[in-house]
Amino acid sequence: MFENFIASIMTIEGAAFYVFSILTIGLFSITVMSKNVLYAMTSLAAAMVLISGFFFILGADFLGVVQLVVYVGAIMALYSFAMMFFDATKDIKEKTTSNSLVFLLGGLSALVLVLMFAAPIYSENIQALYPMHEGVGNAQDVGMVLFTKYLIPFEVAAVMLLVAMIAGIILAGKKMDESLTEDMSADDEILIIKDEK
Amino acid sequence: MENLVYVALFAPFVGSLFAALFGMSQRQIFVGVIASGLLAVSFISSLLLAINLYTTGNVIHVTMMDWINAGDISIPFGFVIDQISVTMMTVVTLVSTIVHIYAIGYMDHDKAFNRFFSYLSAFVFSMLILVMSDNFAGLFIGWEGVGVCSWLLVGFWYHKPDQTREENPSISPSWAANEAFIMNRIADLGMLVGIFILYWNTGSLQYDVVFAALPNLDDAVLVTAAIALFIGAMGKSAQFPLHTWLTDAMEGPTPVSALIHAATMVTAGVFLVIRSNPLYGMEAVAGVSFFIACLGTFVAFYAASMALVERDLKRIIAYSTLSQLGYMFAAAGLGAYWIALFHLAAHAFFKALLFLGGGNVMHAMHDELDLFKMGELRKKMRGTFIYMTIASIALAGLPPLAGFWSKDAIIETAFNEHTYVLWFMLVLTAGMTAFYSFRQVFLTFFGEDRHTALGFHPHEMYKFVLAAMSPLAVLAIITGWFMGGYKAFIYQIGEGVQYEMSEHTHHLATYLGLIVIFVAVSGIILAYFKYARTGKNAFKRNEEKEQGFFYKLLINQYYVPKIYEEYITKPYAMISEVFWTKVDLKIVDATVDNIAKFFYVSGDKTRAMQTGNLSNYLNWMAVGAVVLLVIAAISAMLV
Amino acid sequence: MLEPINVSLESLNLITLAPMLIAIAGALTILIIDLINSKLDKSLYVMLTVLVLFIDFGSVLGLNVNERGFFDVMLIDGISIISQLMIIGGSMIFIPLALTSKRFHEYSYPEFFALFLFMIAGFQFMVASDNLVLIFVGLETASLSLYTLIALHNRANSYEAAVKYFTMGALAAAFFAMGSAVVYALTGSIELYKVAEVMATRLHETGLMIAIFGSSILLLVAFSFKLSLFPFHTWAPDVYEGASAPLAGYMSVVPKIAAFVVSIRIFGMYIDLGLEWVRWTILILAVITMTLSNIMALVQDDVKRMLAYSSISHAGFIMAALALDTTEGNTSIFLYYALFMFTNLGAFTMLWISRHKKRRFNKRYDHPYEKFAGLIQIMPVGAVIMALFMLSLAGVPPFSVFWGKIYVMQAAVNSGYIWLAIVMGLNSAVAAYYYLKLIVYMFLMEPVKDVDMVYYNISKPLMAIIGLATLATVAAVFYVQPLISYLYYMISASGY
Amino acid sequence: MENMLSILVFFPAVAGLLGFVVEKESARMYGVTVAAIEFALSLWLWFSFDMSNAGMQFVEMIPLIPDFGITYYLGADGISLFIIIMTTLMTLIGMAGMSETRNVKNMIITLLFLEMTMVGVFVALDAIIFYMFWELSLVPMLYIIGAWGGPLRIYASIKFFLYTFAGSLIMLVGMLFVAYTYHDLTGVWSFAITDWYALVLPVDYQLWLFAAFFIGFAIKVPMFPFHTWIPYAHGQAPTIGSVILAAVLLKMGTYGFVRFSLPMFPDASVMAITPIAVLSLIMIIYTAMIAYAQKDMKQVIAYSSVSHMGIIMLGLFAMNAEGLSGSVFQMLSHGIVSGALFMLVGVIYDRRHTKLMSEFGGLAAVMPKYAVIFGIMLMAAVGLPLTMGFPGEFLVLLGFYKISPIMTILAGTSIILGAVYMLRLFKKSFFGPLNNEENMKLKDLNNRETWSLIPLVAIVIWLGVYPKPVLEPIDNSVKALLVFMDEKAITKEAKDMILVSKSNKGGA
Amino acid sequence: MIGLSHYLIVSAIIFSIGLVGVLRRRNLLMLFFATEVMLNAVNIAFAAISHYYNDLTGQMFAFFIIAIAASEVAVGLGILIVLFKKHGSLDLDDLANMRG
Repeated sequence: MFENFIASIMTIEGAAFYVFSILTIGLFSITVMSKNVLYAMTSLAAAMVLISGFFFILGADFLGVVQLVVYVGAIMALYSFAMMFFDATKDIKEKTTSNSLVFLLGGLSALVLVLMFAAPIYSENIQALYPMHEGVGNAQDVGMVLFTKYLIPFEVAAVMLLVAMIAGIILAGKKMDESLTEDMSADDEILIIKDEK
Repeated sequence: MENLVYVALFAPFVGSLFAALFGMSQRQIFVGVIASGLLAVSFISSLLLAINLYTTGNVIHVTMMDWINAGDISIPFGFVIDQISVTMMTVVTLVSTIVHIYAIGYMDHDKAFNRFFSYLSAFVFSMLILVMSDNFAGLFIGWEGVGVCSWLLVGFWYHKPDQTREENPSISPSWAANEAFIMNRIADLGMLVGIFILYWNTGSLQYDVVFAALPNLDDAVLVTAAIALFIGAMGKSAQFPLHTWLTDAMEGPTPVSALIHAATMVTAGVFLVIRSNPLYGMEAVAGVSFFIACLGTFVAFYAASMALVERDLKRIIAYSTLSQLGYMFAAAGLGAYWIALFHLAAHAFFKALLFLGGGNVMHAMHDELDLFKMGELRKKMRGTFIYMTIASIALAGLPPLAGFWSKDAIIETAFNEHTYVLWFMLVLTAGMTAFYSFRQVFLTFFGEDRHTALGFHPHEMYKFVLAAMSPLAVLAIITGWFMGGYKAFIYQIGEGVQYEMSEHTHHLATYLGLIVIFVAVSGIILAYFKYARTGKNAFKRNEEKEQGFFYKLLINQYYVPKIYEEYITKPYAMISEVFWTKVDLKIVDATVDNIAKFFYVSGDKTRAMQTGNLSNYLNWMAVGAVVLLVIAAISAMLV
Repeated sequence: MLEPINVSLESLNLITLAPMLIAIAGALTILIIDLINSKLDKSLYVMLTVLVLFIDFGSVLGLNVNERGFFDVMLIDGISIISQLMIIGGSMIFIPLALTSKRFHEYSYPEFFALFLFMIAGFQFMVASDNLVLIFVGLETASLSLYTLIALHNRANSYEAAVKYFTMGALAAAFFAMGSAVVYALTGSIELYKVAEVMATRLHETGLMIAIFGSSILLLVAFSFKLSLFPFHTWAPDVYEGASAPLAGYMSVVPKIAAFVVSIRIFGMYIDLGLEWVRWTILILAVITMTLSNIMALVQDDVKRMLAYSSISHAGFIMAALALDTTEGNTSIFLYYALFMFTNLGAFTMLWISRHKKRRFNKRYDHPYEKFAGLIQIMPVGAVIMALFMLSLAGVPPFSVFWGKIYVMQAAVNSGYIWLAIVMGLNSAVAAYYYLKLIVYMFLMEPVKDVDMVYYNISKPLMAIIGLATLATVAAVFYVQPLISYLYYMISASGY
Repeated sequence: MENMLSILVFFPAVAGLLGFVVEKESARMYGVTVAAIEFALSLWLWFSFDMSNAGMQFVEMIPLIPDFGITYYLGADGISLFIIIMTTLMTLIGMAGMSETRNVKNMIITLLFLEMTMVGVFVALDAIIFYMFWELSLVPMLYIIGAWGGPLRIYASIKFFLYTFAGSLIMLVGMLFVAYTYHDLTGVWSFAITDWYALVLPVDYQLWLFAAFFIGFAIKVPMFPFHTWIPYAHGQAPTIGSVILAAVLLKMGTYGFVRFSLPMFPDASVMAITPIAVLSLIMIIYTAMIAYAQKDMKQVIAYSSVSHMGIIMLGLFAMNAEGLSGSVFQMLSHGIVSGALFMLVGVIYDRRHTKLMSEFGGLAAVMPKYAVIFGIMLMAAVGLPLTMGFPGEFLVLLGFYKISPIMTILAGTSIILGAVYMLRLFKKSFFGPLNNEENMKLKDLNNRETWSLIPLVAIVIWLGVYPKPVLEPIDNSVKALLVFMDEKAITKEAKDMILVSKSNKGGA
Repeated sequence: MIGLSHYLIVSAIIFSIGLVGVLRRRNLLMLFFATEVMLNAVNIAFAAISHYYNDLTGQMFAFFIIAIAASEVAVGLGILIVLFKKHGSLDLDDLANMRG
């Protein structure tokens, strides 16, 4: 067992895996535990970069790039703007739920998930439906599947992003500041019939 | 002849309805007159039927219409005119007619005069249904009908308030009415059970069918049926232990007491036993019959003993009725049905007479009934005095008046059956009867004048009333003379009712009669010396003696009403209250409410999980997910 | 180099996409119109939306049963057609509720209507596929729109509702993703028909059961959240309260139909594989859900919140039918929702028309029971209609929900789950209390305040919608037969 | 007239809807007229009823949800015919004698809807249609109690509604299971009761189903220990509500036993005889005693009503034509008598606004007509022969004697205990001196009250003297029912216990 | 050799870390971070499975998860902004107006 471990760590892939694993787990732990938003966000961004490392090890180059671009690029940028908006650079005070419960739940879920994944989940018999092709770049492979089989989800994802955009715009927009439905000072919500006419 | 049956039956009904029409209006003499007239019609019809039956011997059987038909049971309104029923009909209608006429006078001043006649006629109608019916269900109609009429009539003066038992042993008319009804209902249940037994074993309730089927039945069935029916009879005829209502029923107007609680309704029980003679005459139920005889004898003695000390005029007569009913049952129980029936008839006449006389006294004394407040009334109420004396002699059983013949026959029967204990008791009771009846006569009509001092100014009853009473007086004298003829008449029915003394008894009959006469006369003489004398020897109340054990026992009716009250009425009320407040509200209902409350409270409790705090919600979600995952893992390992 | 792929247009079966495209095109049109002229009235957008939905409805009706399209991603089977029809139908009833006599913030945004149509397209994608990716993306499209629609009501409570819904939704999405990952690891596929095939072959491999059960649980958590099953239901009352009344009514029906369709596909598959354990888990969750939310509804002081809990309870009811995994059970789900839709939307609409910003009866609640006290004296017709809705929800025959209820119970009895039918019956009895409570307030109590009317927000279109809902509630007995036979035919045709 | 029953069912409902248009002041006359027409229709039903036919008549059948076996299926036999007539009669009388002045229009409309549901229950031959009317009947009653009732009216009405509702839902599950079994055996969905009759179920199924139906019906009857809603319902309800409740609604429960439990589960019914008899006995004796402890006139009548329902229950399980016919007859008698008694209590309540017996005494002197009618009804209630109360009670006890003499004797105490509390009631209120100042000036029955009570008195006496026109059709149907049960029973015990009338032995 | 299980176990652990974050965090922004962590954990799993089965589906799924995460952030932040404008706080505990 231990020899196996030594053997695996000696390969490049193995070494990279363990390094990345330890780093991501550590960084995510900081994200989760840190009291400072900035630290949390920074560690989140770093961990995401490392996750793209996983993707590269696993041969999912395209995914790795997307991870870097979208997550580290777009999402993190959004978060940092938000952070600035909320002025949350200071340490935040949180009443944490009882830690024992949280860690018990976290531990149990980890345990069960690990047990699940430790099961002989991999099967030789499973035929790949959309196999990767030898000697073909990952991006090309991905492109081929994405624009045939997954064209519809892709388009729906586009719609979803449009929805997100519209939602983001109108929610953050100035028009939302005034509430017709609640502020008593605002114009009465009654638009008596004559207005309608 | 069939039409005559209907005339006899429905004339009182018509009278009742007619009176009822005026039930809420002012007193109208013609209402009473018409009701009496219709009863007379009924009497004449009954008499014609009796004569017809006597001459031709043809039993008339009519079926008016179907009543209840369900499943296999078929109950018609059917009437049978045989010797038994015709005897009853004649007696009932005769006494009723007289009582009706009497009541015109007696109820003269009552506001509810019309209503009274309505009830009274309705009673007669019910009684006629009872005696004429050709099946047990019809009998039961009449049985309940007379019960209701009795309730109405006993409670006729419903406006009187309740009093304590010390002030008035009967508490109030309405109380007495209810007591009578309820006691009767208890017995009626027994009767119903008897009817059920007979139905399920014979498939019918018609007398002829039932009696024809009796020999084929199990002994046990016969015995239970006999017992059940007799329980019914016990209620109506006020046999121990269901006797207390009868004396209390004296709260009703006197004509009612005369008619219902002396002459007719209370004899219905005897009638039932006589009517069911094929059942009670069977070998298998000999035990029951003997018990009936014993109970009858006991009641005869028991009631007579209470009458010895009673001071209330009407209650004394009521006790005497009870006692005489005991005689009848003794006769019927010993198998001498016709003698019982004959005594029933004779008793009806003299007892009605006695009551009506008592009514006159009461009327004269403004409803005062205490014998100790009377005395020397014979001068002011001559007619009444004569009537009551005749009736008392008849009751005491002195020849040649009616009571002697029939009562003597009963005593003779007891001797004949070798039940010497019963015989002795009956003879003793005869003496007591003579004593208390004459005690009453003497206290009322003889002795010192005690009433004037109390402000009473008695006066004699209306003439027409006295005239109306005369047939009863005559009958009280002469009925006994027709005993032989009646025997021939009733023997036509068949073996069931026939009863002959043995040779041996026949020989001794004269001596036996003499013994009875002797005892009775001794009673009278004793009463005379104690109560009738005036002057120095005049009767005085002995307060000290009234504290004696026996006196108290007797005056308190052996404490039976008290026992009933303490051990039945009060516990019943208490248990009812407990059932209601403790069981029903606190247990049954509370359970239901608590189930509802449980849901409500648990709703309130679980509501707490909805804290509104998102973090808690997320925790719930995570807890749910993790718990489910753990369960999944565990069960996967178990699979 | 890869070979170029030749795909014929026919094999794509583009018609299967038509309904969703219509909705999306409609949404885009609305956005464009807004760009051209931003001063247009909401009535225009409402009517446009109705028209788009109308065309959408027609195009769904025109679909053939059991077709796949677009590399088998699209799946048009019976349940996808009927669920789409119900989703669109429900939306068509919902959207005219914007035409109130008062002004509300959300309706002043043309984007509201665009988002609404996007949401419908999302639901349609969700139900018209057995590919977990498309289901996920459709689900998120719809959900993200829905969060926004809730927040657009623009009150403190709506933000709170949106945040709660959103956060929990994100957590559920993570569970869904994880579940899919496990399924993928187990079968190498995320297309359910393929998953079922592979999983059937792997069922008896040792040590694998934990992963199979685990995958079902992870997915169940995600859908239990959507369907508001205990203990994932906690968002529902708050969100319903925070959302505007019609949207709350809408949320209690339409998103749930979509989620039920996916649940039928996923959990039906598990149960079909012979995993009784999954069935029992769902059954128990369903029973707890209906009972617990019932007793919590008992103690509510606010009609809207009470209706929220009652909607949860109804969802639990139907979830139990799902666990039966019989054709009758699945039919009953749709029948129930078809009938429940009118009644529940009607009830929420009655709350909607009683909405008034300033005339409040209670600081905390918009629709406390007191508001409806003595309504029979103030507005008899309104009271009677509301009472009809309540009776229907309580399951008093012959009103609509009763027929759904007995069909569900019959399905339970038919599958041998008599105890379940009894539990359902007892729950209905408990539920009757809180529906009755409103009736009692309306009919048997005296008005609290001197008000001359309660329905401040009424307008002709709303009256028409209420009339429709009332008619559908009362006359249910006459259309239940065609409905059942159609649903049964469609569902059995698609093999569920 | 093929669709006579439909007309009978829906005429009041249509009239009720149209009633919304009628002006308030005229609503009462409108209601009475409609109820009178409805009553006339039900009488017409009687006249066109074929007395010699023991089966269902006036059958109507329209498939409603054929896929699910639900049919609009109506019919009447001798058992239901008279209950229908009683329903229409009591509605008419109740409405005519109603003294309510608040919101008369709403009351009239509610009553008309109630009438629809009540008639519907008794003519429905499809279980779901039956259930529909059964449940619907709760709603108007809820409103009547809740809107016009006493101080606890809301509690009482909710208790009434929820209790019966909960019970009937269990019954609904039972119905669904029967339908499922029917489908299982025949491949056809059907909720038609007549189809279900043909179903021969194994004994354990029968027992469970019997229990399910029992809960539904027993709460309605109401049987001990499910009776506690009724004192509240009666105590709080306005007079008209109590009249309808006692006269008709309670009969739904016992009718349900005749229509469902007995013919569908003959073996289970036979097995249930003892437990049900025990419960009935408790009902009879226990509630009679509670009635005795009451201080409120109306509560006495309410508890007495429960006690009498015990007799009816007992008769239903007598398993012979005598008991069963008697029981059905007793349903009618109880309906009319207790309805009348509640009306009578209402009369005094209208005058004095109290129902406490201690407030009264000596009323017979000031209100003689009232006392007379009360007395007649009271006598009918205690089962006096020649009143309507007797044949039923007599036949029930007679019939049940075949099953168990001991229990019959215990049940027979009803005639004693009934007399005890009834006479006490009468004595306390009508007899004794007239002490209370307020009672001295009481007016006797007015014309409206008199003329709404007189018909009841007439019926009580008429059917006491000559019950045949009613009893015969009932008996025919009952005999047929017993023959059917006997043929259908699978256990020997049941076959032995069910007694087919001799007149039917040769084959029905 | 590093097997599929290794990756999956890392994924499981990160997922649980994310869950712990979701449970612990009271600041909404930080809470959103935690959900990102969970989604990323799933991405690792998908990529690994994809690699070992030599099948592209997993990568597709991961790709869409990233897209979804991005949209969620946009909408989520939008909601947070309106909320912040109204409440001036992102603390969950201040956000319990509706309860019961």
